[in-house]
Amino acid sequence: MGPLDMVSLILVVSGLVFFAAGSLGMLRFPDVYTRLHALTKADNLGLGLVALGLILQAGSLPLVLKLVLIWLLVLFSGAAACHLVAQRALTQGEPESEAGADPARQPRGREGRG
Amino acid sequence: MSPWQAGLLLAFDLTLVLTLLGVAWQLLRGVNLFRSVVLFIAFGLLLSLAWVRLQAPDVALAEAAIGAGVTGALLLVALGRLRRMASGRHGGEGS
Amino acid sequence: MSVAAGSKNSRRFLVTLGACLFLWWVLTEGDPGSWTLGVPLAVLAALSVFTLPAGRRYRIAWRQVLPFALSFFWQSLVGGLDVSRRAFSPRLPLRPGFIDYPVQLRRGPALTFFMIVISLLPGTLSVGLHRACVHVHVLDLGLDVQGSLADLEGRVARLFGITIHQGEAS
Amino acid sequence: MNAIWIGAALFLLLTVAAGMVRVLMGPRPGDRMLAAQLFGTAGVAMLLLLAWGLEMPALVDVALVFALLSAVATVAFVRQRGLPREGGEEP
Repeated sequence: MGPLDMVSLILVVSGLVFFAAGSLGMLRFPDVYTRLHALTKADNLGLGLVALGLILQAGSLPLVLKLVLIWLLVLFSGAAACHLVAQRALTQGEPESEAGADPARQPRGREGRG
Repeated sequence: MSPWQAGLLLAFDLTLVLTLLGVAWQLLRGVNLFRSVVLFIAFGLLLSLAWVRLQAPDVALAEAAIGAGVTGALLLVALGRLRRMASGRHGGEGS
Repeated sequence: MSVAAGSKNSRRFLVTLGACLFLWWVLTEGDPGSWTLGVPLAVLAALSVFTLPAGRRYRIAWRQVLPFALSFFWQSLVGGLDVSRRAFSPRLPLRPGFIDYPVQLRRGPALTFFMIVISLLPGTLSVGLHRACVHVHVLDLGLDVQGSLADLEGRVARLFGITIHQGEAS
Repeated sequence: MNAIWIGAALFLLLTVAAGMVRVLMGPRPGDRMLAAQLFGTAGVAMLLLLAWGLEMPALVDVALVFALLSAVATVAFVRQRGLPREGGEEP
């Protein structure tokens, strides 16, 4: 196992950690919006790291660009889809969510936990 | 193929089959139609992985495109239309 | 006038054709046998860009792409680390809430891009747009979100070659 | 090296199976839908890892289709009126 393999192994494993964080956040976070945070950020970063680790193993330039293209597609379609889901959740009620805008109130213990 | 690799592949296949069966069972068992549609989309994605393991990447491609993407969207549209029709007939609020 | 417009159009056509050919090269991983199909398809695609109704025009300051990409990658790494730390932490340190950010970008590609990038940055998620305010959901109300959003808006404006009045926001 | 990629794909499959709990529990339609979105992202990563682990380069193309189509269902979900609303628990 050469040093390049080592680096790509580290990248892939750290990507897996972010995927685990995304799933865990989706299970633990209290409402739709915070779960969307976990989904957009942790999972896209995890995919980016996995793709980067595999890019180091790719033999040719077009393959590298293809992996980058896949990552960018997932990144932007995922962000746009999450924006749409959040907008739908906001326009269709979810009345407690506005209460969270008041910093004095502790928005813990809201509905939908667990 | 190293024994490590064979073992990991076996574990992968078993997990995949168990998850597929579990999702299919939950999909058929539930009475909430929307939940079943979302489970169907997840089922399509997992089935596409199963085709990959059966050495058929072309079928996996078709399954991902048709099974998960397009059929999922069609089922969602059909479900929305059904609900609107039902609420219209019972004199509900409409759309 | 018309000659200038014609040469501008032909240059745009060549750039689009080049982009199509490049995309084909990437998708086929440089397989030399695929060009018999690829070249006619790329020409057709480039032609269709001109015959189909045009979308909103925008221009990108290409010199700004690399600095923007680098800061974007860094920020998205920070965002992923931040949300993972909160997910793994047993106390679940969240103070979620909504804020309104008064945006100066006009409606168009730049604003759409800005709202997508908001969702990928640490602790923020764009939810909607009312008049001139972006509705943003934040994970932690204690952070200086207004400042970092103003910073991001400035960078997006520079990427699209738009001047906005910095300093009014925040 | 191949065994490592397959192990990583197995790990991702396990995280997907854990995320399935969110689809089963809901409680709101948006929750279920975003869990399906998670499977799209994790599926792309799994396919890329399997492409190297099983030495099947064609899987990169399957991953590309996954990436293109994972948003289609979400957009259909958002655009469609008449689906269960976010406010209350659907029947």
